[in-house]
Amino acid sequence: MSFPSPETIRADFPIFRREFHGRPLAYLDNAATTQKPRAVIEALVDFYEHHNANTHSGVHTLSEEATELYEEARGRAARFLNAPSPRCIVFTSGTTAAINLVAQSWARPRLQPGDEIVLTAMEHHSNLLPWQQVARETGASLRYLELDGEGRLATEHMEKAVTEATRLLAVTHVSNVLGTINPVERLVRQARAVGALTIVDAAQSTPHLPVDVQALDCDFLAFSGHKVYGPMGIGVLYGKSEHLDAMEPHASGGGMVLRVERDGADWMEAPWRFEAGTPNVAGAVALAAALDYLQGFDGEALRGQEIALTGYALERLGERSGLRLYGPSDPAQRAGAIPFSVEGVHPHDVAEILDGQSVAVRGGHHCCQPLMAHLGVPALVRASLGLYNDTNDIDRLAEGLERVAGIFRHD
Amino acid sequence: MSFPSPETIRADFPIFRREFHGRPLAYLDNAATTQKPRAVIEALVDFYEHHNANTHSGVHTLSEEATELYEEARGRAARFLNAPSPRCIVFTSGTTAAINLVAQSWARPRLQPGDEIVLTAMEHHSNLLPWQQVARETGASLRYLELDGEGRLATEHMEKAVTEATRLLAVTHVSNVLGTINPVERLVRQARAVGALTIVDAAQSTPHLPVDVQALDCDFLAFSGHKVYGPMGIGVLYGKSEHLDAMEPHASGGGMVLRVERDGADWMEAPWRFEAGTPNVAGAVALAAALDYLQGFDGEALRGQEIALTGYALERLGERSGLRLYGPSDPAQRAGAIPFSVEGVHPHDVAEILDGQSVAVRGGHHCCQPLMAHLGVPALVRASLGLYNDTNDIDRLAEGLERVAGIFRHD
Amino acid sequence: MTEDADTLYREVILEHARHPRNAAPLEHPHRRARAVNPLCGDELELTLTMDGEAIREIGIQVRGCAIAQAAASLMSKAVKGIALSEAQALGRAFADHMHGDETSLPAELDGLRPLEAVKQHRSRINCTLLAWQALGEAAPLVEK
Amino acid sequence: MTEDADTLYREVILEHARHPRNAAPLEHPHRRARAVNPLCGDELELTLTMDGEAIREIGIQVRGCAIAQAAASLMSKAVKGIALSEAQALGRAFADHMHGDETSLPAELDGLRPLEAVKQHRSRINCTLLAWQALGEAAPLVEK
Ligand SMILES: Cc1ncc(COP(=O)(O)O)c(C=O)c1O
Ligand SMILES: Cc1ncc(COP(=O)(O)O)c(C=O)c1O
Repeated sequence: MSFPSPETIRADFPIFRREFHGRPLAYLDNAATTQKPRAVIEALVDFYEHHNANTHSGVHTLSEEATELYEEARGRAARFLNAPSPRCIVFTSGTTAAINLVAQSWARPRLQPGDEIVLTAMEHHSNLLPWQQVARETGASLRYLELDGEGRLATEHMEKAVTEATRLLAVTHVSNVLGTINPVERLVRQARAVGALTIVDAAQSTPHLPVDVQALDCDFLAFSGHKVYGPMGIGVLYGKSEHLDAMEPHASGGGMVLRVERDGADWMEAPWRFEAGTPNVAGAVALAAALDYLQGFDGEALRGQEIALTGYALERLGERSGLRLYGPSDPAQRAGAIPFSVEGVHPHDVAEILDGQSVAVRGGHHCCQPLMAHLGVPALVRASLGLYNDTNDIDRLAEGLERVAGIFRHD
Repeated sequence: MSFPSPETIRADFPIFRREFHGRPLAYLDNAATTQKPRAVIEALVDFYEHHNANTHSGVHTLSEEATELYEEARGRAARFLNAPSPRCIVFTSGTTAAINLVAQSWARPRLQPGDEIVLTAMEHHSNLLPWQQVARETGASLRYLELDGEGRLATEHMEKAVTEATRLLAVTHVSNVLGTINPVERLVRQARAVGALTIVDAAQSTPHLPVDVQALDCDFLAFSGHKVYGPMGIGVLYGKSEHLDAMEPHASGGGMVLRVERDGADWMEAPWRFEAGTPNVAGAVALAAALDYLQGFDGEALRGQEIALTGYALERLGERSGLRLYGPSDPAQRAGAIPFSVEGVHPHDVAEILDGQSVAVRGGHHCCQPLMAHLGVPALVRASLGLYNDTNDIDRLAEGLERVAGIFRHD
Repeated sequence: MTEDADTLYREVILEHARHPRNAAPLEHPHRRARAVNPLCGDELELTLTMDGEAIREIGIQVRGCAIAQAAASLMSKAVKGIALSEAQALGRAFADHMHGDETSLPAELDGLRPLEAVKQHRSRINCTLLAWQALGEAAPLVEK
Repeated sequence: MTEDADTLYREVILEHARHPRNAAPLEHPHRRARAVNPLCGDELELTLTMDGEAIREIGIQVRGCAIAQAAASLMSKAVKGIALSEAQALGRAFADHMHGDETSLPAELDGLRPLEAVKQHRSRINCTLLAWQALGEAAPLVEK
């Protein structure tokens, strides 16, 4: 376990050698995607230069190596989540694909009119549209847990989060817009009490918090490689074996069958039955390298530093007039995202002007249109933190906002 | 256009610097996956070191660069297939995902009992299981075009390939087992005459032959990046705009919607509506690099050399007693795969002993169990060619087979 | 350092964004259209009254960024009084120009030159086209 | 150069593959099971007759590679005469051993030592376990 400063960490990330408008980048768009440490890039290169082959059913050395690396990566992902077995880990192309898999393979054949899927008002489209689709296809209905003034799940909604009709609770662990950390453990307990299953969208929690599927006791959980310093095109679905084993695969093709005849086929066991086609071996291997990298740090120290930096940012931004912050006021109740609006200036104009200062933030609805509607805004600006950010990045953000004010304060 | 020797080409592929059992690798498993040239690996590294960001809806410079690179890659893929527009190109995680997309988004809502899906007896499980699934879900039925003694579509079957009941013809362009090149253009004409659509599995043709979707006039076509010297985890679905525009997306999530409310959503236009979630930008960019690499050669000269090498292999193997070759006898009628069996020796034992000689081939059913059943074998050995193979690789294969005979000729 | 953003947010753009021309919705329009930019959520409502083929009055309400607002305002000035079909053709020419084709800006659109800085900001180009897009689709209203 | 393949295909393995022991299907079995290896398509049929708890006779037919055939043949010799539950426990110990756990091979399985070379060939390990897998699942046949 090591705990280097953000400056030392930046040295691990080749992209920060590049200059933008003559300056290094203050990259504050980590909730969209994280930058990649050298170790991850090297894992990709090493795979393609030394071990590249298709997996399974190949007898030759390269193919054995590729298969082993792939299955080791599955084991690595299982350890990352404290899953009871690698067999609970399905590799997908990302969180979105993982959630769609559960929607189509678990929910679609099982739900029916009268059944209820419970969501929150802060879900990302990727943990919302698949359930709308299931609701349309099965006649089940959606119900939303509302938020309080600080963008947390409102206490009175938490209390009646689930009902006897609830079959599934689909909830984000951390909001990609507000940064709010949701009390997932408690919600899972409530769901379990009425016999409902739970799926946790961990796309935004895995980069910031320890995620332990056995402690959470959720039935499914999904995250994306590219948001935990790993490559694009790979993600993970965790599922309890009792569910995965009972689910029919949603996509079919090579690599997931025992026996195929002209009129039918028998699937392999989980997790392989859900991985039709040539897997993204290089992606899985580089994801494992990313998890090694991330867990090479002292997690508690990292989290402590992130909370401190969030506090610093909330303070620095909070002192600006005309700037409105969203999300919990307590930095310890949030992870990553720091959303705000600037009075009279559209978020895209804010982001554009900041970009001119080499400060990368995102402006938009952040794939959370229902949340925007709830907040009564068309869009927000969002700064979001990664391992390598420090107070200097926040200072540059604040200076950039000064510039925004300068440009728009002409009248 | 250049036309270097296979030896020069090998120098572009870092993996061939590695030695196996003290020898460089004779890699003859290209139908499973191809090795990666430096240009492709460098494209990945360059992306992650200089341009890594999430696409679309980001205003900052990196995100603009990533979006542009991604959309340029779409354009590159369109040119590779001579598609009329980049908007006919959907990025998927591979051929299997592309075919499942068509099965679920086009076929499932449209087919009904009495409708017929026509396949061939040589389809890969990835172009077979999705149609079995559609047939189960819709009540449509499957019909198979049979093969002649050389593993080509039998003439009498070709003549009545489609009927008035045919709604879809799903056919592989090149067989991954037999190497057979199918007369896709003719089949498409026949399908069109009865108003049926066509989907071409081009996973095995794109690495070897020019593929022109306008000349073929097919409705859909799919291929995988990793089989055309590109990275894993990325593939392409081509579709005519008239179909793509009329199809509902199968997976949903961030990045593919215009408007989302709590109870419903409007999709973006094709192709984006089919690309839910963060796209594999690095994969698309490196795929574009692979297509540049592949099309940097004189295609006709390359194909001429491959036919010559195939002929050499058929001759060298054909002279061995106890060895049986499968597929067309005319090397010009095949591309890539050279399958065979060795009397009295299981394909896995053959592949294992060859591996001991650093000759990488594959033994198994090659995800074509119905074809194995048709041929009356449990499995086959398959050598398959890539850009970098030469007569030396074939000689080493032949010598390895000598060793197989030596080991199994003890009685 | 900040040249980029500065060129984009020139005084004329900011002035139009702050005080958009023809921003009032028309009371009895002959044609109407709506355009949205899915990537940033910008929304625009356009109404027209016609003198035969020619655009008499135009009203545009934008919920969006400064660029989209200024672009709509500048556009509204440029198309007033000319034939709808001609205005739509100008819109296509403007889009081609903004997308970097080697076409020059039609003289009629001289007033839109300040928007040329947006060419360097690919993700924002659509902001400059939103009003033109609506114009291209402005459908006749059937009297009830 | 070819050590790898050579160690794998030692004479004893080849001999058992060529002349598998207990290869005839039993005519009136008490138990039967089938096992397949999805990755390579190998198939195996196993039949048993019992003396109370003990395996009296065993018959195994393998459609598969030399390793799978030799492994089945060697296994059939090792389990004859011992209690089924004990044989099944030996199967689990053998699987652990082959998968590289630090467990040593039970003395009863000394005859299977030639298969240890397969440990270095991960994709083939399942070939050595197919017969044990069937034994683990051998279900009683109900008299008709
Ligand atoms: C003919 C054919 N179709 C489809 C596929 C599936 O491609 P992928 O595994 O890349 O999805 C393959 C290769 O595996 C193939 O050879
Ligand atoms: C909370 C949340 N859920 C789901 C997703 C979707 O992840 P991906 O786009 O990697 O599939 C994201 C990010 O885009 C997210 O922030």
